[in-house]
Amino acid sequence: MIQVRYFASLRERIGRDTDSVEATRVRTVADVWQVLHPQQPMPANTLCAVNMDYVDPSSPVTDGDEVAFFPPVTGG
Amino acid sequence: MIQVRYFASLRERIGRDTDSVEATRVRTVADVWQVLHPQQPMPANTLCAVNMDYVDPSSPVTDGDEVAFFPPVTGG
Amino acid sequence: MKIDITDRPFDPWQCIQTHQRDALEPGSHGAMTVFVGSMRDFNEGDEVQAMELEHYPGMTERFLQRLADEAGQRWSLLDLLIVHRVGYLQPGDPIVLVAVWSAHRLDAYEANRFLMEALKSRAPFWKKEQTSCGPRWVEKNTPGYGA
Amino acid sequence: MKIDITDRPFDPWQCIQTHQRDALEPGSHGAMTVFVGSMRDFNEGDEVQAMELEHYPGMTERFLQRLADEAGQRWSLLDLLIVHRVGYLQPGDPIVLVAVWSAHRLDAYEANRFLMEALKSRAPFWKKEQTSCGPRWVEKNTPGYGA
Repeated sequence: MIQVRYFASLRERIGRDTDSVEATRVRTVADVWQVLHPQQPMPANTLCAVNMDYVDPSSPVTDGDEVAFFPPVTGG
Repeated sequence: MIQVRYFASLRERIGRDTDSVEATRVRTVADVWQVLHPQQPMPANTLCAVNMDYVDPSSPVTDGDEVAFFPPVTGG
Repeated sequence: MKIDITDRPFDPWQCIQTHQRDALEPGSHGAMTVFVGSMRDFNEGDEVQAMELEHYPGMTERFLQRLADEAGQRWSLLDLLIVHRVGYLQPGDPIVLVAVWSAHRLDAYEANRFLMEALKSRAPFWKKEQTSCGPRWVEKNTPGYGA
Repeated sequence: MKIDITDRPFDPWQCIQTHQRDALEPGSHGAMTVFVGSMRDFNEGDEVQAMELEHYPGMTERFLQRLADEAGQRWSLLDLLIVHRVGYLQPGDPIVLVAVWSAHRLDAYEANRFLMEALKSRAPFWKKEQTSCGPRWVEKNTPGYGA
């Protein structure tokens, strides 16, 4: 299973903070989004992380990974 | 009269912290040094001020001015 | 080196003094730089009454730790301290503290600026403002350098 | 804006807190930068036991005031504080404090760096070190940027 997390405005837009996907259904981070949100393209400025490292949407995912989607950061 | 001040290592080298020169004897800052230290050229890195503003040695001086000579600064 | 993410208000000057007392020898550091970012009571022309600061627990710490390591490799540093607030903030509250100790000022300035720029552009924190016109997410940090 | 030349030891964090409390509204400033230069117990490979800091009373204040004015013209600043020690110092003693308050970090960083570079290269202060090999005048400050 792949655990999925959403943060900030993206979390609010989606209406929940976590999801999960069967690892066999997805190959990349972009697939994870696509499977979970088939009607909703990933917003243009969305940032992606796998296991808490920034990655491109084309990066591979494997069973047990934590994938995160979030908007541009605004800390500091 | 022109009041002259020395600071730091230059003050120690000269052995006093003030001098004075008759205004009629000098036209520029360089003249002030020359009149007071005829045997001793101004050290190459000496900084000069007239009335507490940095100036070139070629700058004019007039009666009542305070002229200062000092080495490179090392504050902060 | 210390990195602290806290949901309680913090006093940057107290944090610096405590860290300096515990971690640094007096006489060892010639130069230190500090950046403190605080919550303003206005933004984009609107009054801001309160703020919520969200982060990604785990990733945020990991990201800041890497930044600190990178700064330590790029510049000659004696120590550094990063404190970042999360949770509910009031105007005037400190949000972020970056303190850098070095032998020389160039390293202290450059590393501090690097840490803040990287933190603001990439560390996973998000601000939600409570304004007189309702709540809103801050969409984008102002670019610092080279923009 | 405050410029202070003092022959007494000062606590930079106390100076900042006092100035901030007296001169700045909480919530007004989003960014502040601080530089603190302290006396190290070594220099050029030698142990330094004490230091004497000479200045040119009158010209030093005038020079720092002009620097502060220039910084205020070049950057968007809310306030600034410069404290510089003179007289007899012990290792670990703060020598100089430059604190800059602004709405935005770029102004706070740039103005602070400008003030420190100009202070170090042109403000009439001179250091004389008491080392294990006797007293010596520091001949030249290390260049900061562009050197």
